[in-house]
Amino acid sequence: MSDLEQFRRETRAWLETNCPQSQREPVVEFEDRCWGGTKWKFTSDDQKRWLEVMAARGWTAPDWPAEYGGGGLNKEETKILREEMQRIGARVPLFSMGLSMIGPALLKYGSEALKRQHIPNIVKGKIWWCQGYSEPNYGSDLAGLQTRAEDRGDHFLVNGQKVWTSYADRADWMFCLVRTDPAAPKHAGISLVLFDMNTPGVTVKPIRLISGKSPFCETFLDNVRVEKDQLVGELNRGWELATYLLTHEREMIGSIGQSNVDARLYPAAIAELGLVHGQLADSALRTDIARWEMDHRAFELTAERITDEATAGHGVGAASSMLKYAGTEINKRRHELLVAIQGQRGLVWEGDAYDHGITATQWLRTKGNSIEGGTSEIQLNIIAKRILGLGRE
Amino acid sequence: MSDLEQFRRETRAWLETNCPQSQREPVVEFEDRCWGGTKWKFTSDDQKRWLEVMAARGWTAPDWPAEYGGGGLNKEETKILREEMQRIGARVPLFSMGLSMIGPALLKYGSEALKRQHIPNIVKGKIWWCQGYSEPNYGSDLAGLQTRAEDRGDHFLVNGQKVWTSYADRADWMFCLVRTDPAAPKHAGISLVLFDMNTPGVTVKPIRLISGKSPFCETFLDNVRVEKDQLVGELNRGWELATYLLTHEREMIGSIGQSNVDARLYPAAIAELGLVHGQLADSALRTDIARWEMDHRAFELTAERITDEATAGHGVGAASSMLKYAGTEINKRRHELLVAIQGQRGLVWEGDAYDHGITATQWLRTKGNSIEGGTSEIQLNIIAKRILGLGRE
Amino acid sequence: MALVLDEEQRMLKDAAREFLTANAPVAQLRALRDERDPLGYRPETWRAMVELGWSGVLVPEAQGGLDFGHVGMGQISEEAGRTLTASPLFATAVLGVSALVLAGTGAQRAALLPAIVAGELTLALAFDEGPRHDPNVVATRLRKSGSGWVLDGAKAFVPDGHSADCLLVSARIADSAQLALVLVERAAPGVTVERVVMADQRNSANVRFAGVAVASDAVLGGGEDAGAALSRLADIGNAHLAAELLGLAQEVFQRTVDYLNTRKQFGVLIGSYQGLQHRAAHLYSEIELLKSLVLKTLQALDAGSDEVPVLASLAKAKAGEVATLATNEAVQMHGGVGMTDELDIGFFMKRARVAEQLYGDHRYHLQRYASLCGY
Amino acid sequence: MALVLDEEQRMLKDAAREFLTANAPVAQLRALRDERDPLGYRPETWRAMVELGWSGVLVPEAQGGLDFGHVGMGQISEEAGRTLTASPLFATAVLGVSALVLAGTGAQRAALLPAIVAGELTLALAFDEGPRHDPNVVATRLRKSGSGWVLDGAKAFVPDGHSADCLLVSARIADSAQLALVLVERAAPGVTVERVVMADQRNSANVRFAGVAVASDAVLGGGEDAGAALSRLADIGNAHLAAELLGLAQEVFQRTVDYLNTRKQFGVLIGSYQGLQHRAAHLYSEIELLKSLVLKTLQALDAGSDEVPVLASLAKAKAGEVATLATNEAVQMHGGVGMTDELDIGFFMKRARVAEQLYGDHRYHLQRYASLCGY
Repeated sequence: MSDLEQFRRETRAWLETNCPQSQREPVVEFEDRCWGGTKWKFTSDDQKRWLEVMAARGWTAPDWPAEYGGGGLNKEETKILREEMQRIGARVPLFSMGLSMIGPALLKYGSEALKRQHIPNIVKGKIWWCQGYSEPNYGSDLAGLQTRAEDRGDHFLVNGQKVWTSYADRADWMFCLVRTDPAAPKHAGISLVLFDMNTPGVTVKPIRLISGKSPFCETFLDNVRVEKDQLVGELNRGWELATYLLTHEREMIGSIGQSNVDARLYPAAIAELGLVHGQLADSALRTDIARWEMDHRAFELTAERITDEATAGHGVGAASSMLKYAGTEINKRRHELLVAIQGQRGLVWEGDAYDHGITATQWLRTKGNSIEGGTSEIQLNIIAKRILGLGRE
Repeated sequence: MSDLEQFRRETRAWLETNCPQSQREPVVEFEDRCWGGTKWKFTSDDQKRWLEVMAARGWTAPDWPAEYGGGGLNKEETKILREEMQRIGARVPLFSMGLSMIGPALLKYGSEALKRQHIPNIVKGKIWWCQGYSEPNYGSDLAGLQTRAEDRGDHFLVNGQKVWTSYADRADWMFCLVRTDPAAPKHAGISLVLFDMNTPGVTVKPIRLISGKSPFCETFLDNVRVEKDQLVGELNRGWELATYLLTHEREMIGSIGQSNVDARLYPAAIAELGLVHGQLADSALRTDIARWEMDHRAFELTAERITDEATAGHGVGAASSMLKYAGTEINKRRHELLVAIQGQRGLVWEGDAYDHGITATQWLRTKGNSIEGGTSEIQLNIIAKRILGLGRE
Repeated sequence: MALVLDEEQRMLKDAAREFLTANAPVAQLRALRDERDPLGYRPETWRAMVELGWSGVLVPEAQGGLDFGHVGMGQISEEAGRTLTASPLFATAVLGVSALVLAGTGAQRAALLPAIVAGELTLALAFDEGPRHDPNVVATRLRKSGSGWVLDGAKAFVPDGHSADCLLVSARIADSAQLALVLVERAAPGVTVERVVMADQRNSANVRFAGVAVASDAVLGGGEDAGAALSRLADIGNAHLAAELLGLAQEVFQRTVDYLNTRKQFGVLIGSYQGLQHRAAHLYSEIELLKSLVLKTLQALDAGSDEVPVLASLAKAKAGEVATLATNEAVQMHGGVGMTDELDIGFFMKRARVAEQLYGDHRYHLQRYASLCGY
Repeated sequence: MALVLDEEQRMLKDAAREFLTANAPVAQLRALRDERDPLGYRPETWRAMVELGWSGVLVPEAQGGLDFGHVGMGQISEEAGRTLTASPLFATAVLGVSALVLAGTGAQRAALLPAIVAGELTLALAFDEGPRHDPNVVATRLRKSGSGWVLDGAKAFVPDGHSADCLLVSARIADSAQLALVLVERAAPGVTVERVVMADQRNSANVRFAGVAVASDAVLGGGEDAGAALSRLADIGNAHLAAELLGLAQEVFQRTVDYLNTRKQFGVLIGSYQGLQHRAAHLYSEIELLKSLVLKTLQALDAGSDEVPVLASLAKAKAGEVATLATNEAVQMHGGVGMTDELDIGFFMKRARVAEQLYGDHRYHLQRYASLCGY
């Protein structure tokens, strides 16, 4: 038996023993997926135990180095672990921006001390991280950010305002882009720093969206003291990190359309409208649904193809912009169609009988997909310039 | 009886007497509509007679001043003449760029001598005019044109190349934009001049389009002598005239979709596909046709509304760009749908049994609608800047 | 007929804009929402509208109205679309009045129209029975009982259904193919009204009728088939919804253009980016096309033209598509702030979709148009 | 299965591009048109393709083929889409071979496939009977006559129908619901072939069969129902048309991008205008989506997956839409010169529409997809 077969067999057995039955149920509520952090309230002992046993093996971050608490698995082993988890429907034990964003950035750019301080806590789900990027007047033009970090010898003094910091009200720490050299060209004076959200001077105010309550906040930074050793990478070289992080975020948002177990629209449409002569009663809607399903399938396959091409070593770069653009536009169309399928019922805002307006709120929420993490226009600019080489004199 | 009622009665009687029956038949072939000029071959004695009797009254140009041979009618009378002609299905006796473009420009900007020289001939259909605007490297950027007109005392010496001069091979005279001051800013050094196509140095070469033979030509100007008295308006102020003429051209092209007597698509679709349960067999095509008919009707009504608003004295300016943009895009869609309705049959290129590929050639020809007379992109720029005021700092 | 407003219509439009902007701007709808107002509109705003004569724009002069026609009323609908004003205007002054004019007997009109004009009576048309418009589905039954009638059934998503004084209910007459329109007091025994809060924060209600007694004189037209009247009522509703959506699209577009001319990114106005310019110019063109269809449809209603059904469907279909595009572009071009509740943009988007769904979305009307043309 | 080409498939693709670019570029199609070539392709080009083994890519090794599968063949189809190469590749090497593999008896395969591999036999599938694809309409009849059969009927717009040596004709067996595929020599008595010159300058023909004698061994599969094989043949045809349209779209897009990076107006490259940039980037994204559907469909064919019908329809539908967009944008972005015959752009547009219409346009396939899914 090969090592990998051996690994699969052991993993399967271990999961069978250690994954509680309740953690094999599909995720329904937000809290069903553990985000960790000091303020996290476990929904059950099972959820807590599942996190702990997985974290103990480093399998919350299976391919991170074991020396910082990660699983230390190679690519093939990581894939096997994922497959075996999927086989039994195991929930991911931990889901966080620590794992998806700042963790990878720290591993790539962080000092040894920063890795030792933060990575083990990310793996164990001890700390909930949030991001401090956008500012009121600098959304698409992120590099124009104005939040100042003044050098005060052993620390920075940070002043400014961040918007769209998701879950800032539940987070423990922020990774935050700040301007450390106001005199430099705008891309050259930016740094990435980390600080505890309990630091005096940090105030958080939730943002209400058109879809209702949201995890997004405005975060006001008023003379916030940030220790020098919490600078990630080099001073004034934060834009490189920001780009790295944005690519990760783009991929996360672009894959929104993929996360649904069953994204097909036609079963709902049949249930709602019925068939006439074997066809959906509304033939125009039928065509629109079929066209959406065509594009959705094409998108899923494209995400798969690009991964496979990368694995095979001949992928194109900058694919994340295309995926982000296409994925979010397709997801917006999906929710427009869900509303159309349900008619007035899909536009109900309140009421037990109507699932508390979930169709309408989700529909409205998706409008932000093509704005957050770089607007569709920004992605199209990137494709036009970086991939197609347009407009270079 | 009011004067206008009297006019209507007399006009009706006169038309009844003077309009030959053959000239009341719908226009089918290109030659059914008389374009005039020295090379014109009348399709029949009727066509010739109809032109002559109408031109004698100035009714080829009913609202032009009588002193230059026009009809001298006021707005109401002109409208009545149009209505009475439509009532009996009378063809326009003359259709030309002389009437629609250079004539109005001469009346507005031309010297008294130029008017006396050219307007009566336009009214009588003696001269076929063509336009010399675009150049190989200056299409959208018309003002960049490079055809030079050198001042040689009593005349200009013109050198350069024009493209998209329609019917240059049949035309008698050209109205032509030339650069008379190469040192001036590009809009400031342009003039409009007139010359006989028989002048030595003028060479015409037809352009073949993707749709096959075309009326468009390249025109090469090689030391062409143009008399100074053939300058229209002031020297170096030709851009104003060009703009005036472009607006006229835009309106003409934008109204292409309107010229069809019956533009509805569904009768052809029913004939081709048949009905199932009372609906077109291809339900996706059915929706596309309905959407096209919606937009086409909306476009026709909009052209009507804008005319009515102008008549009522409270129209917006710059409507011609919107009409040109919308009209040409809608017409392109129309022909895509005609091909879709006919399937392979709509893509036949040759053959008696298939009407000599008329569906395919017309479809391909319409692709140029959104390019000629200012591209759709240029029209959108004009709307964005002039109507919406976008991008002004 | 020229496709322009006459002098009186223009004055009415200007007055409507002035009044609504000053007295019932989007902020009013926001306040109604934030206060979770149970009525869903401001009675004092409605009172002022009544004083301006708007409740009687479609009412014949004989019953104290202005008899100003649908083109006139349509200008108010359009302006109310700009301000997203919630009021009984649509349910009572457009649909309620039209139902009585189309289907009422002389006595019924004489009894009810003056009360509407005076602002003493509000109505709601209880028409559809499911979440998607389908005029063919009328399961609600009206059966003879003694000298009167009895009504049984249910209606869904009735605009103003929970606030109107009386409901105008479509029903099938038992043992016949005939349709009737009957007047039922909302508070009558056997009527159950459940308010549904919609995304656009307007009134909507599900209503059930269980053995509701209906007097003979409460059956519009005395029991003559109301099928044609109901069909025309839907056309009227759609014409005014199209007018409302036209106003809504123009307003949200104007706000977007203003934002493009204010907001800077990368050191320049975002309105200077050609990518956005072309989309804005396209949307402008779409709105211009819609304007013409709406005006033509309103004129056709006043002229009693045969083209009303075709035009109403074209206008509503185009209105639905244009308002969807306008609101989607508005959020996208506003970027992050467009997603916040703090800005009004979201209110336009929510109202646009509800108004589109009411009495048929663009797909429904494109298909209805095709069917009307025989294909 | 990973959505990437394996090493062999990549090599085949590279070789195909190299050969076609050098030996059968768009200029060849232009020359065939200008010369009004009666055959419609260059025999020497086909001969060279045969020597490269392309006629046998789908032929089992037992019959002398490469047995390289649809993914391999699809790479050639895609590259031939880039160069718009006219040849018997599609009608003979894709459809003809597939028909024999799917429906032929052992003896038929043994007799015919080696001849195809050797370039000695060309075929044409005579399938549709009207200008729009409709597999349900098969009025052509095959009836028993002595020891053989007799064929009567007509087929429309048969690709290569006027040049192929033999026609593969679908027919309904008289007095049954069963379908058959029969092999008929083009020159056989009773066969009338009328060439139709299409906009894309490819071969197409209307063919009539009047009492054509068909020997027993010319009926594929000996008369077993060919319904399933015909359905799969259409899927195969559509998969390769989708691959061809993918190649076409990529090539015309690349030419457009090159033009945007070359042509100046108002003193700057037109590719620097964001309005055009965003449209080009959108088209890029669409082409990427199409790529994945095409590859997945070709893989499904090789794997004999149940998903073949669904995927073939999705791929063809998307290919039709993307190629239409790509060619429309190409002409528009090239401006005036894009309208001239001097540039090749028009050839791409013409071929795109004909290939889309063949075996169903995007509307047909969206609806077929919905029906296959049960809605």
